[in-house]
Amino acid sequence: MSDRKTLQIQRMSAHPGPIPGTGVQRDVQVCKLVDTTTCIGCKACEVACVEWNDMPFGATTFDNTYQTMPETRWNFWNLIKFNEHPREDGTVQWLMRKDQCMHCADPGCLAACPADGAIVQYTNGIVDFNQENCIGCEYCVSGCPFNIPKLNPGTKKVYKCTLCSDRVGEGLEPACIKACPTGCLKFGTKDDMKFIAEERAKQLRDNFGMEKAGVYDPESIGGTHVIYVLHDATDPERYGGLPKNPTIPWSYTVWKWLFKPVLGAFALFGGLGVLLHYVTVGPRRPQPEPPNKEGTNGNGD
Amino acid sequence: MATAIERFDERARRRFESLGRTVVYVGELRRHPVYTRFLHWMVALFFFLALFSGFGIYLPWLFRWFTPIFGGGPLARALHPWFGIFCVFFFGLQMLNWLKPMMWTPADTNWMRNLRGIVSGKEKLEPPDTGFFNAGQKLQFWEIVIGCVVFLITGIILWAGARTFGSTLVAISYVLHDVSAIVMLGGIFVHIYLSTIGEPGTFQAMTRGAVSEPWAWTFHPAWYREVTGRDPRESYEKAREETERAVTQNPSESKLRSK
Amino acid sequence: MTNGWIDIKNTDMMLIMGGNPAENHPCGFKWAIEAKIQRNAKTIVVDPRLTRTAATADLYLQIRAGADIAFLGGVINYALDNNRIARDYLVNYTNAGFIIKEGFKLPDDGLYSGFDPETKMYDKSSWNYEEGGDLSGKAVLPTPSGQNARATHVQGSDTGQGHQGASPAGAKAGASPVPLLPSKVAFDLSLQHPRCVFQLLKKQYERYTPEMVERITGIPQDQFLKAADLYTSIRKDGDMKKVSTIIYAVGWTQHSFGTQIIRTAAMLQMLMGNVGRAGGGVNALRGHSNIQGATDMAGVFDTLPGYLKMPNPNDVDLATYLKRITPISSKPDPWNSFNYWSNTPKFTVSLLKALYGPAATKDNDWAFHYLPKIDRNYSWVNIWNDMYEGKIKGLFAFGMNGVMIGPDSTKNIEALKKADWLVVCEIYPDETSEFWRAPGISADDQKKINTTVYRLPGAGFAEKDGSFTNSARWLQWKQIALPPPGEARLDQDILAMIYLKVRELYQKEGGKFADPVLNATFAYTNPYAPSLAEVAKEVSGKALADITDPKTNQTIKSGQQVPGFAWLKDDGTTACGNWIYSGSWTEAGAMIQRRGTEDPSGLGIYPNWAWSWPANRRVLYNRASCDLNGKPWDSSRRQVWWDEGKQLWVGNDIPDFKPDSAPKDHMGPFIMNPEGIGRLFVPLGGMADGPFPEHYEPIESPIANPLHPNQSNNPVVKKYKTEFDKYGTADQGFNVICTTYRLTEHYHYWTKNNPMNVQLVPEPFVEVPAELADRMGVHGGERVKVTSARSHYIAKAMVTRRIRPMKIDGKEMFQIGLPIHWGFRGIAEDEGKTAKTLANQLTPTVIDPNAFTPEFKGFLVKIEKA
Amino acid sequence: MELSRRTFLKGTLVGGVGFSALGFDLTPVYAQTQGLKISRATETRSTCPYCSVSCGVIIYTLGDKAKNAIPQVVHVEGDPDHPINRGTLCPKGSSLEQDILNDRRLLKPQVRRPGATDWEDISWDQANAEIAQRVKKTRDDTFLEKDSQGRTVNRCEGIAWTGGCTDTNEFNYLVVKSMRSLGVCYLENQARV
Repeated sequence: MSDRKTLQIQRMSAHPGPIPGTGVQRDVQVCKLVDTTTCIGCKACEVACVEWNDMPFGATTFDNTYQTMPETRWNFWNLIKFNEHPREDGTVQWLMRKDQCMHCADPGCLAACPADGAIVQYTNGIVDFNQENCIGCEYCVSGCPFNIPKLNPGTKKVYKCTLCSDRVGEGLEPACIKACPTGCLKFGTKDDMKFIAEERAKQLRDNFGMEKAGVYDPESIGGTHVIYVLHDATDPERYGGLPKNPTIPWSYTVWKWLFKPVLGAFALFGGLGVLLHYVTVGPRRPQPEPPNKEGTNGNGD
Repeated sequence: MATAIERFDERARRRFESLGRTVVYVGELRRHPVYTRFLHWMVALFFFLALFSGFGIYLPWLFRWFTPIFGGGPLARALHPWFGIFCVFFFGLQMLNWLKPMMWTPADTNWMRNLRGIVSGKEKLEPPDTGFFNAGQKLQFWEIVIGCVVFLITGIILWAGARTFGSTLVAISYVLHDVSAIVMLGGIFVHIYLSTIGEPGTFQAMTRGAVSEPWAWTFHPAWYREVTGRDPRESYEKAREETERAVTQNPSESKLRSK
Repeated sequence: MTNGWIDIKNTDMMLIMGGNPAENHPCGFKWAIEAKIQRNAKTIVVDPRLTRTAATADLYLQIRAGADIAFLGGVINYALDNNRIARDYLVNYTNAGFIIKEGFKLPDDGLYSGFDPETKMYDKSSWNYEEGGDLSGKAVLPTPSGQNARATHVQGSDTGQGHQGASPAGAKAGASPVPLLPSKVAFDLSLQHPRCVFQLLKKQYERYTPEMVERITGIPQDQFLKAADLYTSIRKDGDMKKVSTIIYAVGWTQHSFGTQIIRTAAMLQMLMGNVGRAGGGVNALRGHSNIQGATDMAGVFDTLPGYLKMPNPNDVDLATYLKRITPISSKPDPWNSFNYWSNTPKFTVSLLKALYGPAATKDNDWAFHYLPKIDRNYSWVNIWNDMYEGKIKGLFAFGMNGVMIGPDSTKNIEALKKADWLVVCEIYPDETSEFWRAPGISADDQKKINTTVYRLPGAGFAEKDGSFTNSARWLQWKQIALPPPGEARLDQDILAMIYLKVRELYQKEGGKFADPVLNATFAYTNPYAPSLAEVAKEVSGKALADITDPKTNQTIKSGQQVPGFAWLKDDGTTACGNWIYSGSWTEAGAMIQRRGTEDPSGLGIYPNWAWSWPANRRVLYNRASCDLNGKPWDSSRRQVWWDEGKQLWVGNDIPDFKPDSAPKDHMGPFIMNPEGIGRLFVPLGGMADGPFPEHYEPIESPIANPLHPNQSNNPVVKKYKTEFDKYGTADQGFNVICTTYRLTEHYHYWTKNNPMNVQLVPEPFVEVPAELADRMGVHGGERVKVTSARSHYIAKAMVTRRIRPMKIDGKEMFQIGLPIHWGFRGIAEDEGKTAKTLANQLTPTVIDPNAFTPEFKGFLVKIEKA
Repeated sequence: MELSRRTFLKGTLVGGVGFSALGFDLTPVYAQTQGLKISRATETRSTCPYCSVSCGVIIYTLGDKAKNAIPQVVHVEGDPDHPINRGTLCPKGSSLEQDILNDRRLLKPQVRRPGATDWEDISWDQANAEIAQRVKKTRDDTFLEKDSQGRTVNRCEGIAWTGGCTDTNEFNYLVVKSMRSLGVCYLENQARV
């Protein structure tokens, strides 16, 4: 049987050995482009996601906004964030941004995850959760700079956008991409998306008077496989808390791959130490002990 | 404050004493009352539950095999905080129970100076001013106290998660929680060793609650003096002479008695 | 739509007004986005709210609901003042140069000439062209009167596209001879004659100054000028290369002057030469999957299929009827007019043959007498009014939730209480079928309601085949995916079952005028389960005898499908259920099932995908995309052109024109008008309320019309008179302007049954400007009560800065908006999460005098904390 | 539900619990190997019933049309060939699966009798017989052959028809044919409003 698989793995959470998919097969880097300047907040992507993934419906309540819910849920991976941004002239700019897993090149969730193989990154860049290996510790939740993974309290496992890895693995585009009515969502290779995004940003600067238009593809996490075109790239925070410089707490990497094993070994050495003590020095008994057979320095009995 | 705690502990001890028994045979001393023993084993139980469920979270690739005991990784993860809470709860009671005997004294400083001799086995007897607990025990006790505080705070932060406390705090807590566990784990190895094969005769202190007089004058001479009124050194010398005499008369008998 | 969905991508400029396509037609709106990206097209959105469409706009203006004519009139004024007009187009393709009769008066006081305050109707005889010849440069000469002109017949309402358009029902009985259009129209191609349409138009709209626009619309002058400048910038110095489009929806139609708003837009597009061109046109975005088809197929009282007019009692026989409804061309003598409606008799007789088959014979006037003859308004609001007054005993509601739709839902519920029977065919439990247990009707009250209600489970879209006609006039067939659930049946089976049972009763028992009931053709293979494919073939038309085209000698054998409406005959040898759909299912197969994905021109024409009426033409009046010589105005967007070699009109689209009429013949591109040209001025009976649009206030308005305070409202609009028909004023405390709309997450009253959509927007809400909320002390999420003169509505407040306070005629005013999607049956409703009030309980019973559409937009309310 | 579709290669998954204690290179996760949930479902091309854009939709139904498989919708997605929507759908079109498969659907004919406070079930035959009789009676009672001026009008003014927005052209034609033949004048449709 060939090693050929639709999606090969290049990174795996908390996995100590070599990763099975590295270097065995060529692959393109896939990428989702979200042009917030042509997003109409219609939520087709939200529905397409729930429908494709057959996720159960949940209750929502009116919260003085068009936004479906405050943040993504374990069964709602894709959420348009609506923000009314006041302009200087008193008018309002109504911003809509599709919020979902960014499929970071350097995923914080994967860095934080202690469970072997629960989070993987395929060679095409998709970051996927394998719930079978997930232990529900939610470290990924804190490791994610975008507040994306969410725990299902029923199964006690964490879920998030898969970038429709099942569809992409079969050569299809993700469900949200396909549905998007205005084409503000696009899907292709990272290079192509980057090119289209930069062209669009330039068009916005040159022809639509948006001097600050730009592309969001944060370097601080090695870039993402979901990139945005923003009206104002200098202030991504206004789009419902898109971090300007997303970071992964260093402690995850250092702790997990350096101190964890070292200190673990240290604890084991504690066990080893007492064993050696017993073997070399021997137990301390209540005194007086019975005298040795042959003086004080012998071998017991 | 202290008196309130004492009153509380005293009541608890009396109550537990009426539920269980501590039999002290001739030649033995009452070491730990039922209440103390109960708390100890509760702490031990939940500590190990927390420890083993925690292993599955700490390094799943290595300790995944622990998790089926708890019904799989996610359930282990879900139970772990509860184990921790109970462990800390019982240890908290133990702490109140032991607050006084665990206070640091000049004798403990003295004990620490002799540490090398004690560990190497050269000093057969502990320093004569070693009381109910020696400095090593006290150190471990206070390490556990600190550890429990760290566990509790970081554990709650981890439990509530990044959405309540922010990911930075969670990330820091994650490290502290693990460090605390590692340190405590190291201590537990020593504790178990010393309370079992490392110092024979100790284990019964936490089971039956009584220890032999030789154990007492060997490891906690000051306590021996306190409860018997006798001088530990004298008692030891007397016993040694008796033993030697017995060996010359009947070598096979001496073994039984020393136990 | 004159154009099509994909065609929007060809535009350079969009004015989106009276519609919210991003929310209500998201997948069509992609082509607007495409124009932005591919052509740097600009978007201007004018709406009472900052909608999701407005969020993507280059320029957004907040307008007062119902002030649209003032805005558009202002833009017309701006275009005229700044020479942003298409002069050649105007002169040759519109009636700009036509001379209007003496005696015609512009509405400086709010009234055109001929108003009769008694009947509240116009005598339109002065709204006519002057008969005569070329008066170019002879402006001062007196013109002969048109009294003894050779008479032609009145051409009715807008005929091209047929959206919601219809003329008022029949002429008044026994009135004096109907005035007619002159066959030779006097004209002045220099556009200087003081009574030429162009000069009248200028005079009409020079009153719509930026100051006046600001007073009426609430749009500050500088913003208005910015928009007017931007929109007309494509016609700077008369350059014809660029093109702009106007996109609208029910935000325009649902007013007591709705048709006139659309006419204003059409006039602006004519002035700028945008009609007929790729990326141009006036584009109505219809709100439902097949209301275009329903209009085409005469699902409305005043037409027969293919926009043939309903007969009236004066049409004593077919000849009289045909004489009345068949127009004769009316144009400047040197020009030509195709006057396609001259074929009306062929379409009519073919329709009668399709309806009544062998029972329609030459001897019985093709069974013309089978058709009911109407002489009054039987439209939507009248159904409920007349049912309330006891005239209507039984109602069929097939997929139509009249209680929710309103207007004044309370009145509709009261009307249903008075009916004997109601037959509802639905797929979900709806408010209409359960009107008898609407909120507020106790069990005791229910016992007093004697209406028998049958609720029949129908089939959903996926369970039926058949065709829909989209907004771009494309007919597309859909396939059956699965059978209906449970005992539910296909709608056509239910209709056939009932109809054939009634026929059976007439056969057995006889009854009043049983002939049409007995003789309507129902000769489908299984009449009880009519195959929609067979029906579609009947609609497209077939030959009943061998017919031969004398020009080509091509013969269609008896029984064969006809290739198109050009083959229809008025001698009974063809049968066609709807002439404009003729050619949709030919001998070559179902054109409406075609799936050709090629688009050679790149203009988004897709000539082999499905089929569009008429004759698969994708852009109407596309002759106007070329200059007088037949060359496209823009060589990069070539739709059709004159091929000198072939002596034919050819192109990427099918020419909507007489194919062999050479440019030198000067045939007008607007072939459905008897003049052949576009009407800036609508003569005679075309419009009920004026040949030019004039701004009138909504029936419920907070101000007196600044143009003419003494004639504030549309003078021909009549109010209804039952005790439920109440109209509020600002004096009574109704001082907030309210508008209703749909959300992109919901579809009318269906998706309240869909858990997915309910999750997206779970509860009803009212959009309230933040400043108003502050004044009321209301925070977002708190309940508010909105009260109109008719009823109240309770929902949570959405406090937003996307609607801002406005200055209307100097007074500060607020607008609020409410989505219409919640009733008293639905997921949220049944879970008790809503107040079970209906948005349309608030709306007034008043209708547009031309299209009879109710005024759902821009009525008055008061709002308070609930 | 999530896992059922994204099943990973089981053979190498977790290489056995016992061994994992020893640890390394257990290659617990490979690539996906299972196909799409719709890969063998029946595809039917249809048109979205909501707005007038007329998006092409593909309805995926259970089974391959074998006689014993009862079709039920499993997924709905845009038709990528359709020139207008090119595979896209709005939030309403995207949720069409729940419109077709919906537990609120009406499944039986019902009647509400005069004065009743609830529905009762009725057979199709009974409903049809009653409706037809009412139609005939109403028509015969209200039919106007000549107006006050003696002109033939042949109007049935006691019956009104209101048609829905999603009725097909063919259905609408049958409505015109049957209702106009009955003489119905109050013939209206969602198209008006």
